[in-house]
Formats: sequence, C-alpha cells, structure tokens
Amino acid sequence: MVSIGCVIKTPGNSKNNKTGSWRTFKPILDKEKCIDCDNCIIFCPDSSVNKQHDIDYDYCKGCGICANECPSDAIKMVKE
Amino acid sequence: MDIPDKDLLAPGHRGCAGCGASIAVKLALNTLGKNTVAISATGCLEVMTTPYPETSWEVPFIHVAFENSGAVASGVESALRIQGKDDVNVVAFGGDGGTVDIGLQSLSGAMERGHNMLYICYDNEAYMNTGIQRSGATPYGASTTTSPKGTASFGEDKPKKNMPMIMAAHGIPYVATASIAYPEDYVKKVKKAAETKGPAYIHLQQPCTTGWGFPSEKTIEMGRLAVETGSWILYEIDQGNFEITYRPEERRPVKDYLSTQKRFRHLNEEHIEKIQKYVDAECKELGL
Amino acid sequence: MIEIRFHGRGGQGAVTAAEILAKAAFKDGNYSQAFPFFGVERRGAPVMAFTRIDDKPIDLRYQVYNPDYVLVLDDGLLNVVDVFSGIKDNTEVTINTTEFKGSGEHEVYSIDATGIALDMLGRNIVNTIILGYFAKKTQAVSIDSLLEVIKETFPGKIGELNVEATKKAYEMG
Amino acid sequence: MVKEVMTSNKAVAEAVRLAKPQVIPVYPITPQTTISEYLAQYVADEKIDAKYVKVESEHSAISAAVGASGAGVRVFTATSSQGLMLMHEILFAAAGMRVPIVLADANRAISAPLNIWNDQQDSIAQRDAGWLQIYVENAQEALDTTLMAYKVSENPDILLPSMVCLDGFILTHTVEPVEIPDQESVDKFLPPYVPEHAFLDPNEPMSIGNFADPDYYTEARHDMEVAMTKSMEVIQKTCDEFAEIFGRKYGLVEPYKTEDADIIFVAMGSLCSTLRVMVDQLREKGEKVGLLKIRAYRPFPTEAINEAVKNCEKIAVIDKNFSFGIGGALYADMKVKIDKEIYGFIAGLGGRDITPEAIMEAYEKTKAPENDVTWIGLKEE
Repeated sequence: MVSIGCVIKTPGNSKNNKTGSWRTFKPILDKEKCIDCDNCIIFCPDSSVNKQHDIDYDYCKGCGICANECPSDAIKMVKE
Repeated sequence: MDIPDKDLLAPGHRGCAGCGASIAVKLALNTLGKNTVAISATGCLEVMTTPYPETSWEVPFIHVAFENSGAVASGVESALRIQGKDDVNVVAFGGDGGTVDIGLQSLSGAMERGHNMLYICYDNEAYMNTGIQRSGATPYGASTTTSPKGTASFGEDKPKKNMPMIMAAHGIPYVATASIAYPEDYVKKVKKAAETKGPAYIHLQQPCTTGWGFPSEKTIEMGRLAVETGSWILYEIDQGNFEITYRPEERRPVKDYLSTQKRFRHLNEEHIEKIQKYVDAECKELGL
Repeated sequence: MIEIRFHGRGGQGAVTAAEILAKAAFKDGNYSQAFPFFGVERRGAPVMAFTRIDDKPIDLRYQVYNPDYVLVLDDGLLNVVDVFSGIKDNTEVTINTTEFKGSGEHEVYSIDATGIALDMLGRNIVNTIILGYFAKKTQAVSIDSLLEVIKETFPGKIGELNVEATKKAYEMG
Repeated sequence: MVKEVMTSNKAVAEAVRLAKPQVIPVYPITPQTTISEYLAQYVADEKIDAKYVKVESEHSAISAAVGASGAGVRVFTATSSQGLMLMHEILFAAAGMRVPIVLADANRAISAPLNIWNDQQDSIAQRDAGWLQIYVENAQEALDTTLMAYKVSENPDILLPSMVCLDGFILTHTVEPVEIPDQESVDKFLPPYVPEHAFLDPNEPMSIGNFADPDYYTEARHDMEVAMTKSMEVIQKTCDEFAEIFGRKYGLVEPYKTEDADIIFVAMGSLCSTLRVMVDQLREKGEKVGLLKIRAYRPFPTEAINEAVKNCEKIAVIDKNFSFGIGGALYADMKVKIDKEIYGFIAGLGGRDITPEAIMEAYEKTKAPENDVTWIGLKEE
C-alpha cells in the first residue's frame, strides 16, 4: 500500500533514517575549548549539532566539516 | 547568526557526508521560516530528501521534473496568491543542470512573468546526481565524465555560462551570487530576496566533495578558496544597483583553489595561467 | 437542408459571413452550422467557408461538395477558383460584380456589393451586403434575424452602417 | 440556460468559465488558440476569478498546471498537437502525482510533414500517460464533457487528470447551436474542489512528487490502474447525474442501432455524426448496420463495448491515427479486448475529409474484406 500519488504527510520523517551508521570518523567536542562561534551548527549538513553544541551521533555522517571549521580546534575526529 | 531550535531540512537525508547542497537548503529554509513552500528540480537534492515514504522537508514541498521547476513554482505561486496567501514564501531550488541548462527556458519564463518567488540555483558545477557530467556551469579546465581530460583534451574547454547576468538581463528586482562558505552574506541575501516583491534569483556556489574531488571536511574551505581567489565573486544587483558584497583582503592566486581539487589536478601551468587571466579579467570587469 | 458555399479572399470576411448566416438561421428557429475551409492562407489568398441550415439537428461533419447556393465575394476569384465546382442543376450562384459573368449554364445573380460598400461603408467589405441580397433572393434567412446578428457581430457605428448597407442590398434582391 | 451559436472552442471556454478554475496556464497553438484567447478575455473582463499564467511553452503550461493543482486549486489548460507532444513527459508526472487537471486537446496531426489539420494521433500518443481521455462529437458535448471531466477527475476514488479531446477545426472552428447551462445548476453539479490527498499548505506540510524505489513504484502505478478501472463506474454515474440536471445523456460508449446490426462501425469524435447519418442511409437501403461511438477511450470500456457489439457479425473500426505495423490504436485495442471479427480502417489523417464515399469504402471492405487494416482513400500515385 502506498499513499495516493506517493504523497508524504509526515514532514521531516527522514529522521527515521539514522545516518550515523555511515560514519568512519567521529567528531568529539571539547566544550572547554568551545568559543560559541556556532560554525559547527551552521555548517553541519546533517543538522547534528544542537544549540548547546551537543553532537547527535544518530545522524552525524562523520564528514568532519565541524572539526575543519572550528576556529578553536575544539573538535577532534577520532576513528569509530 | 540566528540559530533555530529546529532546522527545516531534517536530518536522515541521503546526501553525501559533507554535502554542500544540504547546507545550502537548510540555511535558506531556516531564513525563510515555516511559512514557505519549496519546489525542487530533479537532482541530488530531490533524490536525497524524498525517498518515499520519508521526507526531509519540514515545509510543504513539491517536485515534478528536472527541467521545469521555474514553471512548477509559477503554478504554485499563482495558486497560493489566488487563494489570498500572499505572505507565503515560494522558493524553488535547482542544481546548475536544472537551472542553466535544461531548466533555463522554464526559469526564464517564470522570471519574466514576475511571479513573487525566489529561485536558488545551488551550483556545484556539473551533473552530480548522475555521476559528474559537465553542465553549462562547469568551469574551464574541469575534468568531468563528459568533458574528460585525455591525450587530446584538458577537460572542459569553455568557461562557465554567466547565469546570474542572464537573470539580471531579465530586469528582475533582485539578483545575487552567494557561497555556502559565507553564510552571513548568503542568509542576508535570502532575507532580502524574500522581502523583494517579484522574482528574485540567487546563484549559490556549492562545492561538492564527490564531484570536485576533495575530502568531505573541506566543503566550506573550498567555497572560501573560490571566493578568496576571485574564482567566485559575491555580489548583488538590487533593483538594478550592482554591489560587491564581499571583498577578499588580498586576492590569492587561483592555483591555491585549483590544486586542491581532483577535477583540476591535470592542468598544466599554461592552463592555470589562462584561468588566472580569465579570473583577473572577470574581477576587473566587476570591480573586485 | 440547404448548403451554402462562400468564396472570398482572406480578410474579406467570408468566414464571418458564413457564421453570421448560421446565427441568423438559428434565430429563425432553424439548426445551422458554419465552418471555414481550414487553410493556412493569409490575407488576400482565396478562401472558402460553408454554412448548413436545416430544420433538424445537423450531423454532417464533412465539407460541402454540392452546394445549393454559392456566394462569391470577389469577382476576381472567377479567374482563379472554380466557383461552380460541384454545383447542382438548381444551384444558385451570386457574384459580387459590376458585370454579369455567368457562363450561361448556371443560374447566376450579380450584385455590385463593392459599389454599395464603398458608398455606404467607405471601404470594400462586402460580406454583410451580399448576405442581404442573398436573404431576399432565397428567403433562406429572414432579414430581421440577419440584421440582428450583424448588429451583435459588429457593435456600434460600424454595425449600424452594415445594417443600412445590408438593407439596401436586400431591397435590390 | 441560453442557447447560442458558437464553436467548440468557445463552448469549452464557456465550460471553463462555469467550472471556475483558479489557475489557467495556457500557451496558444492552432487550432486550440481561440480557447486561450477566450479565457484570457474572460479573466481580463473578470468573468473568471483566476490567475491566467502566460507561460512560454506547453511544457511550462502543464508544469505550472501540476504545480497549481498540487497546491490544491482547480486548474485548466488546453493545447494541441505539437504542444501535447511537448507536454508528454509531464502528462505522466501529472497522472502519477494524481492531480485532477482538466486539459482540452484540439486534436491535430503531428509533424512531419508539418500539418495543422485534424487527426487524433496527438492524444492517442498520450494514451498510456494515465489520463482519462474522452472524445467528443460536437460543441455541446465539448462543453458538457469539460464540466463532467472535473467531477470525475476530482472524485476521491479517481484523482487522475482528464483530457477532453475535440477534433481540430471540424469542431474547434465550426459554429453550431450550443446550450449554455446556468451557473447555479453547474454549481449544484460541480462543487468546489477540496483536495485531501495533496495540497501545499504551511500549516500542514506535505511532500508531493517524491522519489519511489522498486519497493513502492509498482504499487503506485497499480493504484492508478485501479483508479482508472473504477473511473468507468464514476464516469457513468457522473453522466447520469448530469442528465438529471441538464437533460443531456452521455455514457462511456454510445450505441446507435447496434441491437440487430450485422456490421457495426466503431469510431471516436466528430466522425460519429457523419457515421450516424450514413447508418440511417444504409438502413433505408435495407443494410443492417449500426454505430458504436467510443466516448471514453481511457479507461477502455471493454464491458460496455462487448454489450453493444454482442449480436453483430463484423466490426469496422475507423481510426484517425495509426501505429506502424499494427493499424489504428482503437482497432488494436478492440482486437485485444473484443472477441469479434474486426477490421481496421485508417482515415482522416492530417485533415483529409472523411466523406460519405470514404465511409462507404470502409463499409464495402468490411462486407468483403481483403485486409485486416485498410487505408481509406489512399492516392496510389
């Protein structure tokens, strides 16, 4: 059974798809070093950093953009 | 920059690790807010965000085909306005293929008719969805699967189509270029476009880790290099007034940008020199 | 059922004449149908149009090959088109001309519609005029219905002038 | 109710005015053009409260139509020939997205050679797009069918777009008397479109036109087949309801003197008028002949056809289209679905007039068949 015209009426339900399993490297944030620039939030392609800079490993694909864009070297990429 | 509690493009989408398109769309939607209807051309964005029965879109979304997002947006906009929904933002996304090549006519018609909508071209400079074939937006010298380097070829042999100026020639009220590496500048332009009555067009450069051949963590860095070398110039044409919106303190040589990407790695000094000249001329023309 | 064939040149109003006639016949309480010969001709080229009138619904969907009446809006066409094509023994042919140009084999009426048009309309548009003449000669439509449709088709001053010219042609019929 | 003499194109425009679509994206093309002109004027004169989208191509016309219908409003568009061909890809998308657009197609031949005259190849080439296709015979039927098409397409069990097919020039440019229903009766017959399956509203976000993998695609297409099959019942019911309010009766097919006929003509569109006259003339000569007019070509009304042809010996299908190596499309469909002796005739291509003589040729060749498929009136030199 599919919906009429395959319309999806549950906005944002791709959250069911936990893309964290794609990851090889994992970002670890040292909150001590964080200067609240929010680069990790702004540039995350997978909305995996919240306002408190907690990383959501359910979705983080481990691209490393956050670590690369962190001006205070607060994020390290470590092997899963 | 304002950080929302929830992004309007949900995670779980199938974009590559380090995907610039999702950053582009996320920032645009967060700026436009919930009172928005989004249209997308076929391409990476559509395929990665709507594999039935899952969608990443938190706002109403419609996709019809590759070449017609301008026309589909025209229909959506007309339907909303005739119902008195004048405050709903209408935003259409198309990749460079869906915008500068196959979708150009449809977009041109939509712009010329004056629909109150924003069109954002997320330009990753080739057909990435189908495996890196050249488009009209592929830059000079880039090797793609249909403009490959070879014994008799150095890659794409023509410069990029100047799409923002084609849009400006339509006389629409707002045209801008942007880069995902400059989110403040980009978001400001999205806001301005949304406030503009009538059609607005933003041509957004969006580096692609897979298609350009750089490590996934360098998506933003690559965008910055493009702008810092003058290979991509940030400007806006607001009601006909042209203005550069970001000036690099000192323009870096294009080699710094080209040498970090697989698609340009085959170029020799002569090619690079030619590209540098081309970039210099472009910068001079636009007053950078 | 009667079948009428119009010959004119693109821009002379033959198609409009066929439609006016169909509308007038309908006003009289009849069924009717009118259509052009569907060409890509431009202004000046020979064109044809057809009208069918009957007291019951018309179910024919092909061109008129054996007309009961032929109306020729421009005698210059006589050298170019066989306006007598497919006509029957009793077919009546009306030609806008200053001189009789019949072959002797067919019943041909002539009217100087151009003269009336230039005189009363100030330009050589003869489609309504020739209909006035036709109405009187054939009684296929009533003059009242014809004038009403002309007024509806051409509102304002131009309509009034056409009505007067059509009346004049009717009197000559 | 008023009766006026008008073309089928005007009749369609009148139906559109009465149906009150809110978005009308159209692009002119001969012989559809006057539909776009009438509608532009109606919008300019505020006779219709709609957005008239002056698109730059038929491709954009249908694309904007899908966008607008997806956004939840009633939509109308019209085209012809090359324009319909240009829409081809999006016709499939429209049906798959289940947007109940109504489109009028002024049937015209397909290039090359370039030809502006009537045949039905253009809409026949779209037969597998998932659109309902109704072929009409005259201006009245064009008007009535346009109204009924909305009612059928918007039925929650159907939600497939409809194509009203009217023969170019033979109908689009021929004036004849038409009854124009009053707005009140039409409103009673056709209530406003209130979509539930798909619309674009920020208060209730949904994603439309999604990507479906092999796990879902087959079911999505099969659902369309189910809706198409169901549409036969809905078309009939809608015709009955229409007859009750407006007094004019239509059906999936329309049999004429078929009950005791030995030979039955089968055709679609304006040709059926002439065929009916021919049937009467042949009957006067003692020939036992009948006519089956196919109104609904998609859905294909197998049962209704079987019922109408059950007593006959032979069937003569006249197609204004053809498929290379096969014959006419209607002929081919009949051969697949109807267990009778069937002969196919190709006629009326590119505006070739279908005269009584042409019909007689088909009749004689059905009585004494030489081939399965015959091109009528083919000039040998």
